[in-house]
Amino acid sequence: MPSIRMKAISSGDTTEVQALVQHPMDSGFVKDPSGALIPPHHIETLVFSHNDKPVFTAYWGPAVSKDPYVKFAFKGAAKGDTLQATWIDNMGKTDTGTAKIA
Amino acid sequence: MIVRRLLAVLIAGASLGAAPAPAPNPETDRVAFQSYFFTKFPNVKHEEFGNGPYAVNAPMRKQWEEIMQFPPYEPALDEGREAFEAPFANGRHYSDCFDNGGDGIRQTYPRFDTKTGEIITLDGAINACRVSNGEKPLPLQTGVMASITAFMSESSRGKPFDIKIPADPRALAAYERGKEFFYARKGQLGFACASCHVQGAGERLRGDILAPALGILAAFPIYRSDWGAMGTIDRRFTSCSAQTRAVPLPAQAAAYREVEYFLSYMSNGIPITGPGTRP
Amino acid sequence: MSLHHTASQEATRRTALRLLAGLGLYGITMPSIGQAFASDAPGWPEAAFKAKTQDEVLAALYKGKLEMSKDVTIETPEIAENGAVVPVSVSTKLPGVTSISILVPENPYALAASYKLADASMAMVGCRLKMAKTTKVIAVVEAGGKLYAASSDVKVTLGGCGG
Amino acid sequence: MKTASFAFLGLMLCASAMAATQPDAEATFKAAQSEEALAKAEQAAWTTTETTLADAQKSLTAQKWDEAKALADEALALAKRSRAQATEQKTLWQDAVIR
Repeated sequence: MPSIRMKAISSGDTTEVQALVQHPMDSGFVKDPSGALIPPHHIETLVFSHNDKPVFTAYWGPAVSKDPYVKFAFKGAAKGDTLQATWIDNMGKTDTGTAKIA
Repeated sequence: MIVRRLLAVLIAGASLGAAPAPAPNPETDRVAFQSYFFTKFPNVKHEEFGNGPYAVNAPMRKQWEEIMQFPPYEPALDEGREAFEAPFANGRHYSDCFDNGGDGIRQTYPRFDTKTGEIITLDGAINACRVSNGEKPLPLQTGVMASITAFMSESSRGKPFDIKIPADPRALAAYERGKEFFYARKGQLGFACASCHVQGAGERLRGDILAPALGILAAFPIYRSDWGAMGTIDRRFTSCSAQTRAVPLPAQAAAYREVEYFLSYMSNGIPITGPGTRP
Repeated sequence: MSLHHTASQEATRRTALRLLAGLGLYGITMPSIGQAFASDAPGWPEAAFKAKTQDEVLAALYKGKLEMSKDVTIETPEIAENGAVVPVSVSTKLPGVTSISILVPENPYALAASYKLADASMAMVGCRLKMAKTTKVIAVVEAGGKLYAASSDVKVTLGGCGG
Repeated sequence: MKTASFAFLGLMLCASAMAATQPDAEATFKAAQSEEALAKAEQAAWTTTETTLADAQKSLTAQKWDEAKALADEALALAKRSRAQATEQKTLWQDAVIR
């Protein structure tokens, strides 16, 4: 299962993007059932690009909710174009996803 | 004459002292149950009751609408579809076990099984299907079970609960036991299901708005922010028990299946909204 | 997708890093962002995310003074249904917006999220944040090199940082 | 000399108090355990009884008889109350039904 789900909808010149990433976003302040602190594990950057150009970059800390969601909009894309998103977390893990603009 | 009159008085007195329980009539119960909630929440459209706290609290509804722009259960829906469509080792499918291939049938569960005399929930039917096809049953509270029921519920969205109580004394007895479970106080806190979800419905308990009992199961399975994950009806029942400081029963315990039967019957006519999201 | 670190994911990570570097993101950061640790993602403003107070965050992230502005709109619920998931959205009609940051001063670390906007981006963002307790939420918009802010209050009865 | 004999006296008292309560604590614990088993069989058990029983067990293992006895007493009382609640609710639930 891809970790990034995107909905990119174009209306006129503007494309509205919503993305949902599956990630624990552990804050480092929560204890597991045995009482031990769960170490922080969160996405640090999430970059959206269109035609290989970044259109929106999120820098996130541990206060972003589990399975994070972000919504933004940008200009200059057309229906059928591909939007790409890549995240990297504080443990060095990463994933990339794409979506067709509808 | 005098003796007879005396006897009559005595009998009347006895019946006054200990009023016999009225003969069970689920349909009378359902009408009274629903009109209680319709009166308590006069501004809530009847079909909205499947949206739980969001039906009765405007600020919560606004947050919910924002969350529903990209519901956190979507990954589970995809996982559920994949799991539902994957064949068992023997080549058969889940769809072989259900009416209409399992499409749009969520609102007809739980059912009374005339063969075993037991209440069978959708989750139970899914595991029964697996076992009859030589597969191991799924864990009941979360994970793939929640994903499959999410997928099956989605195909029933908008279809009103349609629970049947067949003319079988065992079905009526199961219904009555479910009703007793719903209204009886339990746990060290002495809370019944009804304490929170009838009398307390719409009110705030700690941070939460208590959902009305009417339609409360229509949204399951749910993604709860509190869990940060999906959960089934069993997961909710066991956590409800623990919250009242009662030792939770095992998932799919007869008592849980029966209270699900009762509650779902009470909600006949309220459309399925699941899968749902809750705080 | 599994979060276990596999060889193929390591390869993806390298590809991603190369991609980010190639896109010119590496090193291009907001003014006065401190040097990120090698283990952190390129461009991630570590000092700002480790800061405890609003002032420390602003000092780590930006230069200049904050000005409260009616042109910045922040939307939050009055009472959070769950502190673990509070929807927050920020938008502005101000021209030349290059970044939007969201601060939750009552959290252990004050900075929750910082968004870098490209020329093509519209000046708006929506996200979901954790809030430990009742707090102000501050949106900082960087536009034309100046800082504009708006704040809003969120009542949290069920904290988002507990177990 | 005086101090030593007082200390000795103290030890004696302590020892006799221990000897008196160990069987007591164990018996009460057993009683609480079986009462709780009945509550569970009736699906009437409380989580608080379970945790109090577990605490009593820990005190028994630690040979803290006074503490174990007190906790076992509490667990027994809780288990009894949970069963009484279940019995009482067998009829009382009817009063809550929406009619």
